[in-house]
Amino acid sequence: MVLADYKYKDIIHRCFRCGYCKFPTDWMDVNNCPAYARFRMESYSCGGRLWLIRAWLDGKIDWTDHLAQIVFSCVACKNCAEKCPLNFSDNIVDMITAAKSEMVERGSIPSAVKNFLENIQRQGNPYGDARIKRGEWVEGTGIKQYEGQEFLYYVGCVGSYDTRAKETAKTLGEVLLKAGVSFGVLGNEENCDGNEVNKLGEESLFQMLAEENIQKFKDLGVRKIVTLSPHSYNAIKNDYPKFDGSFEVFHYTQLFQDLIKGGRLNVSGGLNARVTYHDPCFLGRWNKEYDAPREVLNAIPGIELAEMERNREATLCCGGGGGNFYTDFLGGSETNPARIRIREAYATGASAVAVACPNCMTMLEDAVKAEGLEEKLKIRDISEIVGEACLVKRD
Amino acid sequence: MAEILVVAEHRKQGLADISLEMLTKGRQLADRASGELLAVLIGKDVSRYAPQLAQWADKVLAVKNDKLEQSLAEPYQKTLSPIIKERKPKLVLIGHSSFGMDLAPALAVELGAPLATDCTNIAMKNGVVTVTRSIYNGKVNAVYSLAPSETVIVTGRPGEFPVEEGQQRGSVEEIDYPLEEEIDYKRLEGYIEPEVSEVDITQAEVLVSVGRGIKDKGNIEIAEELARALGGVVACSRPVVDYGWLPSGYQVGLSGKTVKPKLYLAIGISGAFQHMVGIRGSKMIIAINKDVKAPIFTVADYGIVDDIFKVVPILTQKINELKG
Amino acid sequence: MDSIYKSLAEIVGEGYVSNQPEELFIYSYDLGTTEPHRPDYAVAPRTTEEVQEIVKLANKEKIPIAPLGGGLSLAGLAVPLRGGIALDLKRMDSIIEVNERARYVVVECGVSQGQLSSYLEKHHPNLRHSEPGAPPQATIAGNIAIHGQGDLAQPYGFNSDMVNGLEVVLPTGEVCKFGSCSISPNWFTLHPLPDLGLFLGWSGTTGIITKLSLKLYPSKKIKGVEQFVVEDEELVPEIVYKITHTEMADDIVAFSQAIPPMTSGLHHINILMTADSEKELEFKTGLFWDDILREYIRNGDGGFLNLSSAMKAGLTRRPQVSKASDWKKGGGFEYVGAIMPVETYPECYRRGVEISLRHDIPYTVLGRIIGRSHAMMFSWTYAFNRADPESIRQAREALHESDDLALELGGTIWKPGIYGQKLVMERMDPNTLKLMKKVKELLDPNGIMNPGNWEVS
Amino acid sequence: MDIVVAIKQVLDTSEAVDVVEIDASGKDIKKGALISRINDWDEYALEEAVQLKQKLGGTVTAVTVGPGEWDDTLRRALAMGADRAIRIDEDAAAMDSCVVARVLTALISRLSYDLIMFGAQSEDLGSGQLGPMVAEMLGIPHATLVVSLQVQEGEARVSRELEGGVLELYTLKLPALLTIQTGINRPRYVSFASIKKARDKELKVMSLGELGLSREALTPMVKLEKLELTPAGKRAELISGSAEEAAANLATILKNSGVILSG
Repeated sequence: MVLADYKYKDIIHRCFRCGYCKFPTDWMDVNNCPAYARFRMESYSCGGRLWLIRAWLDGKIDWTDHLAQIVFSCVACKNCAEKCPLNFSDNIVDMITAAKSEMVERGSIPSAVKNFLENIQRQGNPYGDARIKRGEWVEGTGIKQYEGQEFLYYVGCVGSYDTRAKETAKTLGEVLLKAGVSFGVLGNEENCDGNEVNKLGEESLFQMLAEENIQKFKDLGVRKIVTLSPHSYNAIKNDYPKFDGSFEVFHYTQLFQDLIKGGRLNVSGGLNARVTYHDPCFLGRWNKEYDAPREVLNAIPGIELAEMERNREATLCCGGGGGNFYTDFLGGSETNPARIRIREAYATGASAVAVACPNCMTMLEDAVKAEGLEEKLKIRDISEIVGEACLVKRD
Repeated sequence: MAEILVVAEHRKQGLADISLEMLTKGRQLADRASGELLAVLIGKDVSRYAPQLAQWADKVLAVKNDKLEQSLAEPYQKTLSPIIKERKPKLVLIGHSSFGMDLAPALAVELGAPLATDCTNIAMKNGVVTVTRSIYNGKVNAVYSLAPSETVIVTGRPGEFPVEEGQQRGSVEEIDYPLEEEIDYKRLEGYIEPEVSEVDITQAEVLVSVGRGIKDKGNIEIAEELARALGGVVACSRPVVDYGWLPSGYQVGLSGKTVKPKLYLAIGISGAFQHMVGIRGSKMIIAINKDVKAPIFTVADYGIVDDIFKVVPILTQKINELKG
Repeated sequence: MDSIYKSLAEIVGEGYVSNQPEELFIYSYDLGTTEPHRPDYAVAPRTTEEVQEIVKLANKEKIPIAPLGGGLSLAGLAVPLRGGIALDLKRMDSIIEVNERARYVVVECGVSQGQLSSYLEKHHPNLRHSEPGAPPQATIAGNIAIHGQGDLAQPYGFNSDMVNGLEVVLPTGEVCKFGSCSISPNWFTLHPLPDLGLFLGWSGTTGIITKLSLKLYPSKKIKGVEQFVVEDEELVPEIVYKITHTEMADDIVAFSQAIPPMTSGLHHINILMTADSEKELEFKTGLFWDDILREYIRNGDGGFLNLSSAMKAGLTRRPQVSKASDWKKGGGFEYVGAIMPVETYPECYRRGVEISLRHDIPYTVLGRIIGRSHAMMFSWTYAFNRADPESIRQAREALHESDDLALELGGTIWKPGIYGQKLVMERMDPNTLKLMKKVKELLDPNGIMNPGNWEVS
Repeated sequence: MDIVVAIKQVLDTSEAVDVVEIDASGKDIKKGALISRINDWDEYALEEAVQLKQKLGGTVTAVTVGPGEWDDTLRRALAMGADRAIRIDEDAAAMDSCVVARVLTALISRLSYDLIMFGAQSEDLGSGQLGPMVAEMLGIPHATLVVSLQVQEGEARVSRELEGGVLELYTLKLPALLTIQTGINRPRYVSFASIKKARDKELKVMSLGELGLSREALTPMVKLEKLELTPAGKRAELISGSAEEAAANLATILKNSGVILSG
């Protein structure tokens, strides 16, 4: 593809590189773009990336591994789109994703991304673990296979395979059982939701995954879906309708909010802790859900919610988006955004970081260890905090 | 009476270990079948090696060819096929080396002989040769039988047949290279020795070695940190070099370097045999890999079955704590 | 491997040096119309010591260094005209000290305007600095290195007049401190030591500013704004004169622009005020409505716009990126900012409109008052389409014509690009020029600091 | 420049997948959970061929001997840039290398070729025999374990990888056959769209008969007797517990073994 065929050829040069995209809402820190925070070279800022993409499509620079690294180091956290003052801001992430797509089509992508996508093509998960192991986490729980219950509990790849996130998936299931929610899971029948595949620019693979999933959901008569991961939530809510798959989809924190309001989820067990909450990009900036998780936490007696300097629209991404929880282009340094975030969380004096996303969970867990703070700062998924408040202290 | 022919292979630095391994195995088979063991060697001043071969072989056939600095497939094939056709050995043993891989299949076709390659075990019962091969990434052993015929050819996997000193005092017959015509369709242009990397992994006492499981160049950092904590250096298995994550100088294994450190810590290495061959000399081997069935655990002294990205950073930190 | 690259990597660490095409491409451009020039290395140091090592290396190897803050000068001042090292200083971003009582802040050179504003707002709500009308990533040091001005220019002058102390790495690698900080831990004044003003306004050709102390000013609780509009540009200077006489305004900006068409040709004079109480604000506002500008309203020469609270909020909000950057749907604009006598406003406006028309660019002119009408920074802004070379050429010509104009009208050019620098030096008195040359040669014997700029032939 | 690349489809038994089981016959593994994919080495061979074609022009033909399911892999080859694909519809599992070599030789001798490429070995069986056998049958020169390749004036300059990372440099007259070692290039990613696009490229299926061969005439000389899972043999002492516990214990072991010197 040449520039003339590029979907955003008429706007990509309109980036002035004024740099607003690097900042949080209040400009307190130039580091709110995860890739720029990590590398601190203009090439890794959103504006730099756009200029490089244009130069590449325009034949001014050649494709290199390094260029691919720069393009794929965008973790689609959407901070740029949020902060850009110009009127094409909504398209910024799309402009970068379109460039990823072009590299995907040419087949020249970083090997980590190649492995990620091939693993999904083969095994339906980025890790390349066997499909038939997807449902293993269910073992030993009372969680049932989906067969027409009210909700389909869609777990996603990270919750199904990552050792730590599997515990979260379990706990969430147990809380839902405890609350008497009628739900089931797909187990080995579940397939990748494709959110990351989409953000990595592998459009046709995403379409295939979406269409297969939609068909499966329809065949099983699924109407309502509750997801563990905001990434799944985003794909099913915002992208599946394009493939004629409209379902009533909730992130579990939204469901919790209703259950607590409706008195079906009793968190009066309480829990004494000062907790800070890390907004996941695919719940916050992508879907504007900032309140449900906070309301759930505030509903638990004894929990004191301490906000980090950068929160809500201004949140610093953990770096786990756009497949980077696997490809990890931002790792290997103390400027790894996840580690910056942990230091910010620690500064609030909280004893735990509440997360609402398995990707954030794994990224921040690694970061808290890298910072040597695992004794002082726990990474807890909201489902686990709620679980402790309602499961542990049984009547 | 059964004759076993071992094709000896020599490199600049001398006889290839694999040839001694094949001779050892050949000797055992010959004794059991009360047969004769013949070793064939072709090249420049081969007489130099003949006595060594004669420790195992009943007879050494040393074919002198001054053009041949070290073993090459074509001249060997041209020399061997008439010899084999004439002597009809029951079994021809060749090492499954870069040389053997080039030679054996073509030779087998020329002779119309059954061929089994890369064998981890070889047996000969009343004239029938059966072999064991390790397949499906080392997860399965397969036993094959070779159809009875004048001659069968088997290549053996390096490192599977431990060398035992030979007690033989075989005779040596030197002959001149029979064919003089140039092989014009395939010219040898020379050799390139491996690039010397900044760190010499063969000299390191502690090696932290990464494999495919490290997933990306950027992640090698965690291994470097661990290596630093242990006062060692980083090494790697083949895929890491294939992906361009580390220069080839860091590669351990058959096509890389053979290492003998005090501690070999394998991170995300499944343990293909090509790799394992290179680490046998290690005093202690520790493997961290999420696949409990990874072959690396069959050579490791200790193992952790878990996600390397979880374990390694903690391990580094614990070690630094212990160092105080 | 490239030995210079290696040494740079040893100084700042592998991650913060690059000689790869991608970084070299990005650092070869600034945001204006200047032709790109490729550096050989991009380097992002973290400490003064690292900067020293880099400068020493550059001297040894005789390679140029082009220092870079926010990279927003637009005039190409951070473009590595002779290649060498593009030195991105944005990692040096610590706010070292705020002295509440003596009202100053000590910052590293990479601290951005946005970062400082937001820091003061959070931690020292009674203090503010003079914030330029630039995007938040513009740096404090970059701004004073080019004699920038901000939204307190009218009461207090140029930002470079607000400097209380400097730490500079000389082109030969030594570190020098200037002001009270050179003899005590306090950074509260630049005077009365012998004046060595060798760095302000030199656009990074005489050294690299690594730390500086900047004066802070009272930040009052409420912001107010009034917008007075006149049709006749001839009235603007005297109106400004009268407003400044009150000493009640913070920032005074007169502007006129082609977009939106309905207000094209009108002159808007923004009067920004701050106060600690509604009462104080009412008093100030009243002063302008009822006394100072009353006659103009009576004679029908002009009047105050009735600003909705939303509009007021918009006008008092921190600077946003100029929408002019996208008027050509092309993400580019550059302006000539000249320091002019206020009375030249009418001529600056009329001739600016002509130049814009000639080059088919919607005109945008603006005068920000510096001091009590002592001067104004008058900007002729030209939007262009980055994707259209012809449009860039047009803008470049318009800019050169504006440089010529500024000098023709008896002004001086602020942060001139190469073309403007030539014009200025052509007119400069020969002895001053000689001294500039001597100073430059003395400080930078190998000519490595941002070469191409302020070069006396 | 006409290039023929012989490829095969294998079951992914790599480390992530620890579900290899022997089936009832005792002579094969259970396909059940396992995913099929192109043999790793063959992917490098294909990439090399496609890059060569993009440089010098000509055609790339991917050939294989295998059952219908293997068309997936051929489609993938077409998506990578092969111009056409031919599958000989036979179950290669019932053959030995020599027989497969004879079938491929019969096929390739009917095609036009300057260069023939094989993967140096297969992931599943790894005997590495096919290439040199086919070369011998066609009577053309061959080189195995090729890690670099340049083609000019009817010659191929290659380097072979020997033990210890030593490279052996050869010039071969074309036509020649090369077996390709991993790492010679970086195989491109094959996007889902490109696989779809490749659907209209020619994928020809042929029978032994069409090659003038018959099963009867193709008796294998090497016979599979039995399969068994690799016995655990010497196993590492596995350190159990959470990542933290395991790491801590290992650190202690290292200290006790004197590898860590406190200081």
